[in-house]
Amino acid sequence: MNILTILLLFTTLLLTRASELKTAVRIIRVQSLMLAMACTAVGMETGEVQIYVAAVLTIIIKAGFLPYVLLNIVNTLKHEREDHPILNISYSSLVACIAIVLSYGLIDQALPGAGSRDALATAVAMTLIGLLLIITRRQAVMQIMGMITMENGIYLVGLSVAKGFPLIIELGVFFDVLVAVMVLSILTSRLKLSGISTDTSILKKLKG
Amino acid sequence: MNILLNVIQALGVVLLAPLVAGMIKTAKARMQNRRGPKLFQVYFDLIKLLHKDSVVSPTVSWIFNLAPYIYFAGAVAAAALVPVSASRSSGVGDIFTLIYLLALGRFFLVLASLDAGSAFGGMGGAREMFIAVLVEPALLLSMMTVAFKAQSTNLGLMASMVENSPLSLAYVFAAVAFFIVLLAETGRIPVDNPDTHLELTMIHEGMTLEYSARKLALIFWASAVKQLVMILLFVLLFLPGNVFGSEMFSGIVLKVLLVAMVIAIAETSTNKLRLFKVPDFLAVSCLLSLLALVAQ
Amino acid sequence: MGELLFLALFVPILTGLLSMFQSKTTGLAIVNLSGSILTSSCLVAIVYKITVGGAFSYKMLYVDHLSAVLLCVLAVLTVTSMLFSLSYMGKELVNGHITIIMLRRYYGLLNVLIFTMTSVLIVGNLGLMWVAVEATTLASAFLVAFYFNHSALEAAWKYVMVCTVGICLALLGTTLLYYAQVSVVGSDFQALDWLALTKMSSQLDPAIVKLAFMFILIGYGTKVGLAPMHTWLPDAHSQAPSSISALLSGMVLSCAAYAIMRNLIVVQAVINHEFLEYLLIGFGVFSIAIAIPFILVQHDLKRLLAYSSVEHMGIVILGIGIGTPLAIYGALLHMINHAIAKSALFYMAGVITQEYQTKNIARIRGLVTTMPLVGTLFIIAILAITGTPPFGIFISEFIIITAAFASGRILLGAGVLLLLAGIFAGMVYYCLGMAFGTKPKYRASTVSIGRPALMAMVISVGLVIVTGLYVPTWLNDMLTMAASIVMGG
Amino acid sequence: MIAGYLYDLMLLLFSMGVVSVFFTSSNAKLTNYVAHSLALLGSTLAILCAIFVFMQGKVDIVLPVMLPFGPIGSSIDFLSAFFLLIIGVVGAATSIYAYGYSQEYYHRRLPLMAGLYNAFLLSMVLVFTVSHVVAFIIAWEVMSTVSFFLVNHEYEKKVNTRAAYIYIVMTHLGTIFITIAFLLLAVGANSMDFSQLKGSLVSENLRNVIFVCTLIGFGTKAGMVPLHIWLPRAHPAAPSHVSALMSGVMLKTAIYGMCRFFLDFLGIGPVWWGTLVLVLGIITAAIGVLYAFIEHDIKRLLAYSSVENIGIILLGIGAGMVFMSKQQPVLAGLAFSAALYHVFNHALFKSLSFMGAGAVLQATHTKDVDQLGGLIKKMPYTAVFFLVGSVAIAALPPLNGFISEWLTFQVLLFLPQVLVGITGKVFSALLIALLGLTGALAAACFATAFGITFLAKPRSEQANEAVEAPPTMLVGMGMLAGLCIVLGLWPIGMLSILSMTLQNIAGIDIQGLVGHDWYALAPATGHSDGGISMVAIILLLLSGCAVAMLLYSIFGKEKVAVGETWTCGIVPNSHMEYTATGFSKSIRTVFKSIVHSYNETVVNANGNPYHGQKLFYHVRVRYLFVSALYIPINKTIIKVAHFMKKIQAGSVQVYVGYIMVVTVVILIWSTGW
Repeated sequence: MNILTILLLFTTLLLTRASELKTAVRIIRVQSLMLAMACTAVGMETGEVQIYVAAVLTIIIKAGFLPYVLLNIVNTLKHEREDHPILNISYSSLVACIAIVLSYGLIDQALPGAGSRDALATAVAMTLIGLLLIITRRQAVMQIMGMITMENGIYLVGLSVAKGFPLIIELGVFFDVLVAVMVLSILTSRLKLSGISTDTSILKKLKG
Repeated sequence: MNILLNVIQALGVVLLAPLVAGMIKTAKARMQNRRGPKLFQVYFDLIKLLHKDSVVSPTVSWIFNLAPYIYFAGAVAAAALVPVSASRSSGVGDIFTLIYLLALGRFFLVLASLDAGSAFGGMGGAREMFIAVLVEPALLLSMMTVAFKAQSTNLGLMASMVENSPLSLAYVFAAVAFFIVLLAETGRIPVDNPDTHLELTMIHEGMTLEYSARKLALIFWASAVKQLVMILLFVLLFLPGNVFGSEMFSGIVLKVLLVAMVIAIAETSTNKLRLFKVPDFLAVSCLLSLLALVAQ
Repeated sequence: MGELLFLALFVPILTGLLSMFQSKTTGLAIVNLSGSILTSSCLVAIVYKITVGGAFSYKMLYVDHLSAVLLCVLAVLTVTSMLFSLSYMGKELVNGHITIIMLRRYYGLLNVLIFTMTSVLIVGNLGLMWVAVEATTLASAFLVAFYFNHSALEAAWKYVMVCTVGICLALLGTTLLYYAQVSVVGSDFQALDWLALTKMSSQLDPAIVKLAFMFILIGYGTKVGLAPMHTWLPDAHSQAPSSISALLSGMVLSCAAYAIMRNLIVVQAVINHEFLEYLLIGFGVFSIAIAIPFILVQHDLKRLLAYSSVEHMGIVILGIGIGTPLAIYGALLHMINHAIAKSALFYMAGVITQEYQTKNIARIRGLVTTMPLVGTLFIIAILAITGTPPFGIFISEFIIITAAFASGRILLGAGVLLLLAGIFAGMVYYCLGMAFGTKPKYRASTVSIGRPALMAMVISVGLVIVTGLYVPTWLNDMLTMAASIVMGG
Repeated sequence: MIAGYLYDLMLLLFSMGVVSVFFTSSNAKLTNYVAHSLALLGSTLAILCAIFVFMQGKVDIVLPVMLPFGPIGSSIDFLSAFFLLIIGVVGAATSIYAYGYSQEYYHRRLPLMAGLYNAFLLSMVLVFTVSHVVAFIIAWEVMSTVSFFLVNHEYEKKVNTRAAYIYIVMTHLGTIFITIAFLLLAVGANSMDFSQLKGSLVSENLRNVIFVCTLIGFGTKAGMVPLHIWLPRAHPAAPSHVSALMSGVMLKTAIYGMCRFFLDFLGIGPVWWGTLVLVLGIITAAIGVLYAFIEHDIKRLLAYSSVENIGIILLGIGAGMVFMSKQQPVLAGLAFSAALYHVFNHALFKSLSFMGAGAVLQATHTKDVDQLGGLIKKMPYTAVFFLVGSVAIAALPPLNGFISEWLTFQVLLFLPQVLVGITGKVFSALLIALLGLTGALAAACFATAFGITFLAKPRSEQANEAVEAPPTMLVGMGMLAGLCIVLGLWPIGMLSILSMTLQNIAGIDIQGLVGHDWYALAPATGHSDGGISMVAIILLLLSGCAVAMLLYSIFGKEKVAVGETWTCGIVPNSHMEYTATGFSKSIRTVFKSIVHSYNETVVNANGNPYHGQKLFYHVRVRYLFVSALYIPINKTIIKVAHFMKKIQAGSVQVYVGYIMVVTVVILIWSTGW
């Protein structure tokens, strides 16, 4: 379990270094796969069926369908890469490390002696890094991935500390994530269609 | 309430007022080494005016005709309130009433000055009001020096309080302060020149420029009454009893004569101020009154 | 009984589906109007049952007086917004801004939105509530992006991005809450069912609950439009069709606030109140304050109204933060009044923008001459929204301020009053500019605004005026009960 | 209780007046007569109601509103009754006047105006009578809002809308301070009913805070300097009969509020309260009358004069508070009766003057005094009534203005007895001197107003074509003019009402306020018998006139020849006449430091320098408080707002950044690092 969390963190850090959109999507896929593995691990611990279901769903939706959609979009965008992120690659991974430290510290401070400290800390770290990605990346797709990272992090929490949600909520959450990403992708493609670049940092028409 | 006494006193003042005016004229003339008019010349002038036929502008309205009466009536009513022994303990009116009665007359005279629509009238009215605005606070301040002491604005009480109180520095200040006000209020040099008819300098005359004959006579007479009223106030409220011992009628007359002389001296020894110097002149009076208040 | 709840959920879906298969505007009109009336009558029935029979739950659904308060608002807004949409979108169609397909999509999504909002109010489970709240965002996303032009897309992107990020944090919070619950009773079917949670709340681990509530507050707060997470709000409101803006600021924000209250009920037993008050009052006052400059200097009519929504949500949260029964009573009443008044204002804004073909305040002049009725209603509504008596909003604001004074927070109360004065100055300034002044030259639109829209406005404004002088007994009781529920009684 | 029924009926009538316009809007004439008749009836009922209260004592009525604040009701005690009397009298006069004046508005949204007019009366009645905090604030704000719409009624002119905006914002600010004051009291008393507020348990500091809030709040409405800036803008903008109500009655709502607080709720306070009010009062009076004097828009002039009169009223109130805190119940009674007397007088003569101005405005369609002239021949009755009003405002005997001014002087005279020492003496002396200055300036101001408007030759065509106002308007003015004279000659009647009004108020003793003789105005203050008798003064004046007549006719009949004034050989025309601007020139020069009048320029209209020159004289005045206080504040606020708007820069990254920052900050704060 712990190894998995470490690996998750690793992938997340990796994501901060990715500038090619395609690679980023692949990293997300890997990340989601690891999440699914974590799921099964927990499933083996508790032996509840619903968690296996969750694992399967994770693989299908997060590791399968969403990356596929994203890749499609990326393909439609010709040679659009995250060339000049608002915070450049190495700095952002530095900040990511700081985020990890911060989250560990926070968890220790807030919930001293919590059962699954690592998992919690990792989750918080992933959330923060996800935020970081959204803030520091210009490409719409990168921001979407930042969001997925956040979601994965939170899902990890649910998994590690609460051994998964009741199924109905589980389904609801999955559904929402799915729809959210779909909506964002559609918007992205619309942006592309309507002749605006998918560089979201130039969306500054509405202000004041 | 002995209002009849007040009326009688008023009549007395009305009758004597031209005489005092005449005396001032004569005294002035003598000081300037002129023979000057006869002592009773003012009466003759008034009678002459009362004989004459008048000319009025077609522009004027009933205000023009009403104003002299109100001006005169105001002066007479003021004269009735002055606390010579007749009207000491009467609840008829107090110092504020007196001041505002004079103000009433002035108000209507100013209206009349605007009525004919001539530039000089307006100018005179504007200046009269200007002077009045500046005089009012000075007058009230100097009055307060006495009123605060008497804890009342009843003229009778104020007068009797003044009578039996010793001469003090406060009184000197107050008296000088009120004398300045008196000069301004009665339109004497250095504030206004009662004898001039030079448009650019005249104030009171400017207002009455449109008037002739009987109305003019009324206005002249009323001014004389007003002047005597002010002098009497000065005498009764600012010259404590123990100046010339007795507070008998003779004492009052004596003091009035004295004040008339002083006015004459003041008029001959000073020259007319520019209009916009008048505020400074009256500011002096205000300061003196405040000093008097502090000194009490 | 529970069937009623399911009916209330089912009717909008059905309406949405049906309207997908309509090819004529008349058909759409009939279907949606009847659908909305049916929905709101279901809601009214539910509210009635609650007022007589008290709270009741059914499977995963649960309603009590607290939800009833907002169900009332939803019942009103469903009908008025639908009435308004008929005229407004009809005119859009005639003016050729949209096609019949878009119109169909509009109605479909609108019904989905209504469905999601209803479900937020009647689910009995924090997890599902999270799902529902997120669903409102997603349902309204395409309504915000409805015209798919540049600014609409931009607005939608920011809307979804910011709100989803926020909602993710809320999910994190909810998960932590679940963790707290699990660590007490272990995972069972009652997971995150708030009745169960409230029962056991005293045993929950304070540290975790505190952590959880912070995430929940920030998360749902984003959706409520609390500063500084409010940034999506003016963009979305200004770009969406006016009927949607009305629903957004009238209902969606209130739903999120409702979610916060539900969580608050659970957590307040364990967290010390100091902390909660600081947090809520802080957010509330900051939201009110942040709105002022944008209202004092504003060029876009709908953004003006949007910022006023930020301010009013701030007031609501402030009321909740003060935390006395009176304050919460005021906050709930304020939700009702604000929802109705603000929706009315957005309807008018829609009509005005259609008439003048601009949202730019500087180019909207002489309303009272061009459209007397709307102009008059507009002035009244602006006065109402700025808390002038004798309108409902004054009453609720006054209650909240009174509660602030009564709980010894004199400086807070006085400060808020002064802030409100600033907002009043701004709103009235622009209102006068638009209502009076000389009528500009513009291409007067051929079609006059339809009766249904006018009806919608008149109904809303009438309600606001009534609540200003007359709070009926049943509403009074309901609010009192709801307040006591929020107090955890 | 008859008064109760009368009260309900009155409210009903006013409400009907509001509603009626919806049904009669088709026919302007009908609207005019129905709405204003209802207003007239209502006002008459107000008078009756007040009288019954004075006869039978306090009444309580429950109002038909349902709010979560417990039962809300009205209770008419003597203080309320007094103000109810004011609104009744003035309201009746303005309503009659409105019959004629509304003809101006037959094509300018008359129904709206008439309805709002009734609503205005209704709200003011409620303000005077309600006895519950919420009801008071609602009535207060409704009054402000309705009057705001009336000010804005002629919105074709941009300046009116501007005035309305400034008015509503200022009054809203004021309301906030009032609300604060009320809530502090209500929390202390743990009740919102006026009857409970008296015993409110608040600390000494809080009482001071409440006092200051009250002063600011009600001072804004009353037009107390420096919160007066809305007044000279708003009052001229409204239709004249509404301006009459605003100046005559609405300002008095603020005075009512102050009395409620200072006499009823707050009880006796420290000395500095009263002193502060005194200082503010004298500043208000002096500044107000100065600006009035240099004004040549007649309605603005009247508005500024309202500011002045409010100052005089505040002098009375302040002195009363000082006396109360020094345990001088008799003097306190005298002071408050002086203030309330002036309240009533100002209601009368200011409404009268505004109606006169309205009549002139209707006849000539100009408010600029310098365009008028010669109207005394065109509109004789209006002239007489306006003259009565002017003399009364100038506080000249024998009219009512003089009485209240005299009482105020008396009060200030007794001030040194409680403010012992040199400072007290000098302070009160200065107050008296400045009040004298104010009186003189007022006289000058209204001499100008009447003289330039009604006397001499017409200065413009429209002035030349003026015609007398319709009879209804004259009746309206006549009523008030008559009352001005009556209250001047027979002050005892008013004083007895006042002694009823002020009875059983803690710290005030009005025994012997009414003298022994019906004719003597001799308040027994126990310090002196300084009394006057208006009747005697009238007799003296009459005898003076008699003497004058005698002298006049002593030499037989006078022959009068008519001849133009000698103007160096040319026929005098209206361009030679003095104007109001010229009249006030010397004062402008002397008080330059306060009245920043600048670029007084002579403009040559047509370029030819040799003949046919047409000259205009322009004066601009920079108003001290506006330029020194309000404009800078306004500028800073806008600047700050522009700066703040940068936070909504438009970049989604930044927006999400906000969320992240907030999250991290709150996490750190909560976990208590």
